[in-house]
Amino acid sequence: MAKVKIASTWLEACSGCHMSLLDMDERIVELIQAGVEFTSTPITDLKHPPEEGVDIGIIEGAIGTDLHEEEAKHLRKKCKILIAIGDCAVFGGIVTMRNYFSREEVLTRGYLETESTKDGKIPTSDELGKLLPKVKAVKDIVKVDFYIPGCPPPADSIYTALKELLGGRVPVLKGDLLKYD
Amino acid sequence: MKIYRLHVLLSTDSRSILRGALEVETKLKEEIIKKGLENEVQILRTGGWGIEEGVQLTVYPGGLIYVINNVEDIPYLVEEHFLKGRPVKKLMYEIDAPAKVEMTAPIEEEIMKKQTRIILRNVGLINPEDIKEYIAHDGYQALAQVLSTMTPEQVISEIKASELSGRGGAGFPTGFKWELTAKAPAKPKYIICNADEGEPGTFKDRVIMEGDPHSIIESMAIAAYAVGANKGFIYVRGEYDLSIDRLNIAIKQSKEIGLLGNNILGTNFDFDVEVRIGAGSYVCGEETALMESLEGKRGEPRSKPPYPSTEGLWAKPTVINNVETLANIPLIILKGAEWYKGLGVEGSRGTKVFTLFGDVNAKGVIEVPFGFTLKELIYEIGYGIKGGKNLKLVQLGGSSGSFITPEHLDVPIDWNSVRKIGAGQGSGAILVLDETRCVIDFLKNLLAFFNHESCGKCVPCRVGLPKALDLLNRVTSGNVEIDELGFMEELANVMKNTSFCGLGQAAANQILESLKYFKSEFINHIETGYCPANKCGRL
Amino acid sequence: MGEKITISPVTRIEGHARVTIYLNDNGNVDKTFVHIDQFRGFEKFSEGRPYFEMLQITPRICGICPVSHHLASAKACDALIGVEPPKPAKLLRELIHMGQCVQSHAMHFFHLAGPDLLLGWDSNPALRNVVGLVLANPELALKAVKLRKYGQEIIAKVAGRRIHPTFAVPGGVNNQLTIEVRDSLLSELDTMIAYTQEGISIAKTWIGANMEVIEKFGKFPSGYLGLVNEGDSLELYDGNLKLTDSEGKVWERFKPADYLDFIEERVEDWSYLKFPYYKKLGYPKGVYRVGPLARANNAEKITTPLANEELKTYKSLGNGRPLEGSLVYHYARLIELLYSAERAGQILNDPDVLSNDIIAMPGDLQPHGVGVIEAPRGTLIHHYWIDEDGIMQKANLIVSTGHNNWAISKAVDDVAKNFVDGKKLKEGMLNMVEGAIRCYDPCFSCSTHAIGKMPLLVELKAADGTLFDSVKREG
Amino acid sequence: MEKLFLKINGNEIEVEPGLTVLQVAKSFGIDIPTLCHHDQLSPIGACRLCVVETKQGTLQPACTLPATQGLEVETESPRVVEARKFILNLLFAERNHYCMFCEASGDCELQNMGYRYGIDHFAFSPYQTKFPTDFSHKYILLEHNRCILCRRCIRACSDLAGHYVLGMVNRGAHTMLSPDMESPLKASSCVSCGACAQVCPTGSLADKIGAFRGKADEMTKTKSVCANCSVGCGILAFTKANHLIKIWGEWESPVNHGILCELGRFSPLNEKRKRVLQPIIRQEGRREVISYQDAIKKATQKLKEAKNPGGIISPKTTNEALEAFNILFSTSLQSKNTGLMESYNEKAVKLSADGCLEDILIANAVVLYKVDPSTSHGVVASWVKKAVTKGAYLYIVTDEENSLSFYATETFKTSEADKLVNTLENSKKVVVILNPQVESADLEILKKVKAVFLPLYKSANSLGAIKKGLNGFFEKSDVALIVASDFSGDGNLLASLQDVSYLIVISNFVSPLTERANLIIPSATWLETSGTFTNLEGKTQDVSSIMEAPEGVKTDKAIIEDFMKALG
Repeated sequence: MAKVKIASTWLEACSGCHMSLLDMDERIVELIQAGVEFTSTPITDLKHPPEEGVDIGIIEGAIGTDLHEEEAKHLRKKCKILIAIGDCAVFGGIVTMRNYFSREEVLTRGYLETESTKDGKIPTSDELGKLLPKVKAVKDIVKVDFYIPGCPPPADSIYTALKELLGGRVPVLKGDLLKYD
Repeated sequence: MKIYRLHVLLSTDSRSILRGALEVETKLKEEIIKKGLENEVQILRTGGWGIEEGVQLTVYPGGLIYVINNVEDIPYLVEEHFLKGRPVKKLMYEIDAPAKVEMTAPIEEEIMKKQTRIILRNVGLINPEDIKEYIAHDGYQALAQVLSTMTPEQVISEIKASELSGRGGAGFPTGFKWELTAKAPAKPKYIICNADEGEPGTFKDRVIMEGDPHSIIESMAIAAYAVGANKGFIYVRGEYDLSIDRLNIAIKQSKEIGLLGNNILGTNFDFDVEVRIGAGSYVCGEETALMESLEGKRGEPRSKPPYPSTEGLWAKPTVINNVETLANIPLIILKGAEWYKGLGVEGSRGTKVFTLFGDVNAKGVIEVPFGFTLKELIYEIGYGIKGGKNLKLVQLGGSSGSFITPEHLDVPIDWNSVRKIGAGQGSGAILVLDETRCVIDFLKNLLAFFNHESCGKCVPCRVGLPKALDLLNRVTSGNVEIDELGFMEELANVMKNTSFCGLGQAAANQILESLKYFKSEFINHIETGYCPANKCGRL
Repeated sequence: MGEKITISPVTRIEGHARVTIYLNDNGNVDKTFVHIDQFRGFEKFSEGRPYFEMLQITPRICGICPVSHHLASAKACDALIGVEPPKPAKLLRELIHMGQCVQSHAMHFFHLAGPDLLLGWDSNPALRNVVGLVLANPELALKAVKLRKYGQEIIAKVAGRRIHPTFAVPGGVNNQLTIEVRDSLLSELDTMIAYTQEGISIAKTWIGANMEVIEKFGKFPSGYLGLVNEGDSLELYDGNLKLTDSEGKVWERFKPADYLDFIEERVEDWSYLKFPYYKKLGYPKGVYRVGPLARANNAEKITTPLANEELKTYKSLGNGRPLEGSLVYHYARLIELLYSAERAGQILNDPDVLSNDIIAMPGDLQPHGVGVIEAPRGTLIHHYWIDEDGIMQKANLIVSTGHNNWAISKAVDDVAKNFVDGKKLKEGMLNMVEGAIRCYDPCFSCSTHAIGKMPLLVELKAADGTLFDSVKREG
Repeated sequence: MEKLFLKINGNEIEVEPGLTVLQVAKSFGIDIPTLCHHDQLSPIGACRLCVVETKQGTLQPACTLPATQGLEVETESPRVVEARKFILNLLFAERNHYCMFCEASGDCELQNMGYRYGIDHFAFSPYQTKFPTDFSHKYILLEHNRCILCRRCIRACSDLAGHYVLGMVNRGAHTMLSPDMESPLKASSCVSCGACAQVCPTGSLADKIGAFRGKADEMTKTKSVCANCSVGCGILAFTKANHLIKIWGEWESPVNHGILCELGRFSPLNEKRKRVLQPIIRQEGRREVISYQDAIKKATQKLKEAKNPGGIISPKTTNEALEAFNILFSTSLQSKNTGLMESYNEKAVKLSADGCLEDILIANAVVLYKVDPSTSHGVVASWVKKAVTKGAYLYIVTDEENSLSFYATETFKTSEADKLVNTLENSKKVVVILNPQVESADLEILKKVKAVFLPLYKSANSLGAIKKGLNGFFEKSDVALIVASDFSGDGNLLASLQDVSYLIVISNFVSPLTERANLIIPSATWLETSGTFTNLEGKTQDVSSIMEAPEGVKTDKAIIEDFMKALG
């Protein structure tokens, strides 16, 4: 079997989906033996996907800042199949609860009002990503080919999806593999 | 009975009132008294002709239409026309047609020339607040005839023979509907007049109720006799203050002289009518939602079957007819089914009242026999498109109606012909849009209306509408991909196929037809980021 | 104005983080910044939610230590409903917390920071990762995977699932432990303790060989904050807070609920992560560190025997003074790993752990409640305010990494100044800068490794910030 | 009746007329998904999830589509499945469905539908609008963010429970579920019967006490009978780790048809009284824990030595325990000195011949005679409201405020109670609901009324006890045994015990009665007991033990039997 290159990234998220990926435990080794090469992922990663691109791109997390938008677009360009993993990437997830408020309200609470903050101010350095007015799902920015929902998705779902894709099949998540919570 | 020399119909629909109709009325009365004409000139409040300017005064005899934009013109008008008999040209309504039509001729000649007034026979001619005038125009003759000479079965068979069909939109044979209710075993039975005319732009029922309320009451009594009911309800749209007032006046007058109540005309037939006021919900025009509302519940449609004929109001057999349908009944009884069948065409007998509006020169309520083509209605009766522009689209049948594109202008408007092109005439609204209109802007307004009027019971309509609107807003804000049009179509199809009642289905149809006929316009918006009609603002 | 080196992403700390290093005209490091580049607004959007949902909402702050948030939240909610959970409930909560510490610490040491220490700072970046570790020492690597898995299994078997479990509820927990689960967890415990001890001996060997690096690698004085139990024993779930100075003298001892009297946070324009400090001394005098190093410095003893022995060794290194080197975090972390495994055994052997007395009936709602726990990375504070119905009015969260924010910046600055030479820039130098961050294990991906070359962006900026030139090396 | 032949998914089937396609399909094991539909509620066809495809190619909702002759439908055709997926997408997009912190996750019907139809992402954009959360109610969370407007709660509240608290306000996309037209739930006329939460398919109406305590399939479910009043409602209790998590009304119960009241549904979850867990003896002013065997020995010895051994038993214990109690006194102790913790007017008891709760629902007139069932017998109040809504007249005889006054046709002062006789003269199907502790004078009036009588006994097994000859306290006793269940002992009881020199109390909880006792033996609560109760209609129903009693704690019956063994 040809090598299948995978790149992954996380955007506005808690990293739980990548933890669930690690929760495949010994099966990661099995995938590697089956031809998976992890490039820029949290377990064995580059900082950016290789110039020539990868076969599968995985995004965890929603789109919360301009930098996330750029990164999602970049990965989309670099991969053939893009997977949105976890509720945040799939539909915006828990972080879209900030959409109920204006960006300013949220920042004000975080940096000016919290009880332990003294002489607060809202960080504005150019080095920081700028919060978008509303958090978006990955599909609102780039085309997504496959979704693995869950908060986080069970390790089994991630394993099954990757294995099916490796076999050239379109994965169908059913039963215990499809979870929203 | 008092005889007036001049009858002045004053437009007092809500739009006219906003333009100062009540001030005009006060001033008119003042001036008439000043000139000592109070016994010669009668002012009648009516609806308007749908002319989107000023306050309209229609003066009979002659039927001249004045458009008053300034109260200060009244003294001159009263002096010149009412006192001295000289029409005031500068205040007359002018149709803004290519060849300017000046409405100096009597209204019968200009506007009415092609019309046949059966349903509107008394409208504008009699004082609707005086039962004697109705009686003088053969009113309650039909009821008397029915009660004295016909059995209920005979009445039903006469109506069946006339091939009268429901004017509410579905065109269901009225006689058959009555027969179903007559045969239903449960008791009591009810007659409902559906006067919840909620279709934007349509006001034909209002014109009837304001102009000829007794015709409704008489018809309901006939229907009640035919099916064995003793109680009727007229469910009137809440905004129709004048209709409500006039219907109540009419009911009171009928009761006073024994045309309603117990032992009508000395027979053992009892019938009573009550006016019930709707709260302005479009969906309550749907018959089962209307009945829910009448029962004091939230106005939401019921599942059918069971149909009202067997389980209607309070689950009792119920006849529910539209105002316009009912208005036909007395003449059918008096002149006979054969006479009635002489009007219209095969499959669509009688006349139809249309509300003509939009980008057309002469707007208003018109009545013609079935079988006129849209071309005739728009270009002959309506004096063509405003400013001589080209026609883009006709929406036939109101917000829930169908799109008719210019290539179908020669299709006669009757149930069968219209059905053949996949359309329906609905409530008879004819909305004319010229080439400068943006179909997306139009659709947005339509969907906003449906969204506002959705009752919220079923998911596809309640949720689908706001989502469709979101999508459209994204089209007009240049924030959508072309393949999302496919998604919009999918959404509309689900709404059409699964919505509980006609509202959701109709709304979906508007989307589907827009996409069917004007997809290029959508694509144009998305691709160029520019609205060809310049209606959608900066994209 | 000199050049600017951007390490981006250092991958993220609850999102993105990146380091900018400014060089002076001589090519030496002038100053550095660690930008914590994510903000999600949990403090705002939890407003309006029923208080009991906080136990499920807040774990989504962090998928690596969700159990810590879950439990800190549970403790805050216990305070809100005015009850103390029954002992069995506390044992079970602490048990999954131990599972959390085992998996988090194991993963950090073996998978993430390990390659730096075991393979070398400037070893081939293509292999300086867990795969490289597998190649170098497959047996050890497998043990590492198993140790992490064991920690996750404690959580999964006791609380239902590995990540974001629903287990603790206000007043207790929602399920009792079965004998089968207890026995299955106990059956593997000794093996796991042995693996941990192996890790400790590796760490100690490394320390012995690298004393010189440790001295120059982010070693600086600071205060230390952490929970301690009776007799200043190491505590990760309960207890009171102890705040000590750089000499180990006690600044304050206080109840977690009173944290606002002692801790304040400062905002810097260049980071979304705030900088907490000891209120009475102000910023930056009152800065302190949290996490394994702070806890080991603050603890006088450990209640489990093997870890206690190890703590004695640790203490002997400082001759009675707190240890200050950022790299010592790794050693302290392994001692805690050992404690966590031993403590899990103690809990599992406590007969009360099988009891079904797992939840207390709620009392009257209190206007606010504080929950504090020692997450693997340090002190975690949840503070909630509710209305009379129990709807969240406000939330204040100080997360573990936050307390170390200043220290991370300081360590990065130190390491950059000591090891980065702008004229002869090498990938390994930048890796050491990242290594400084990894000591604090601020979050999962901060501590991960890159295969291949470090992507590097060197920008030459004018004084007004306009870019003259940039050199880019993509990995 | 003529049989109907129709085809579902190509299979010809034969059914009785009068059914919907959904009912037919279900009876043939074909699962058509529904959300707004609930077997106990009338179909409304709102969610459209149950659409099936007809031979004519239309999509029709199975829940309201009548099965007619020759009908052919497909229940999972590609068009049907696509439509369902889309409808689910609309539902998920309408409000804010964050499963990860939702109490109902795992038990949520909307979530299950998403899983069933493989919804792996939402077709619409992320959530933007927050809906209100009403947390004001003591037991019920009303979370509009998770509401799918299926109206099950409204139908349960109105049609099943008769309370008419919940309704819809606004329309279209702005439609909102609302108690009493936009009142917070706490301030509304809600009587906390909880029927709404029981039928809610999502986490929109959730039970606060059971929140996050586990999923239904992790719990043990036990059918039993509620012991909080004499109605004897069927319940389904959910327990986990021997903790009571929630109580549902049992739909199959002939008594309450799934409806409960606050006492039945919520009060057992909120039990904060202190349990008696070990036998305690008081000697020389000191309390000491003793072994169960010693306690039995001590108690029986005292009873044996007594001149006039007396016994009082709780009407909340099972018929089996009552039986054992009677034998203990009549046979082992040879004493007739027994009583009940409640006393009733025997004549009132005899008045009721064969009245049953169903009679209320078909009554033309209902009388509440010196009784207010709302707080004590909630389901009776429910039934009365339903009867009134259907058109029955309600007459109330009381000098106090009655919570059902709003529904009353007329309220009489007790001094004018005799007016009832004339008022009801021409009424058919009259049900008189009365307080069985009324005076004989009241009974003289009531005798003149032709009606079905329903005395509302206080306790779960009051009638069972009366039938066994137990009613009222004993006269006088030197050594007394009280089988108290969860009774705390009111002033009257304590006063009647003045002469008792040695008091043995078998009790669930610490109470003034146990304070007075010389010897306390802990007993299992009704939740921990199996046996039978006889309800106010005279129905004897099985009670099943829902939870295990604490270690060493026995049931009343077992304890009494141990007494008998010890006495030989």
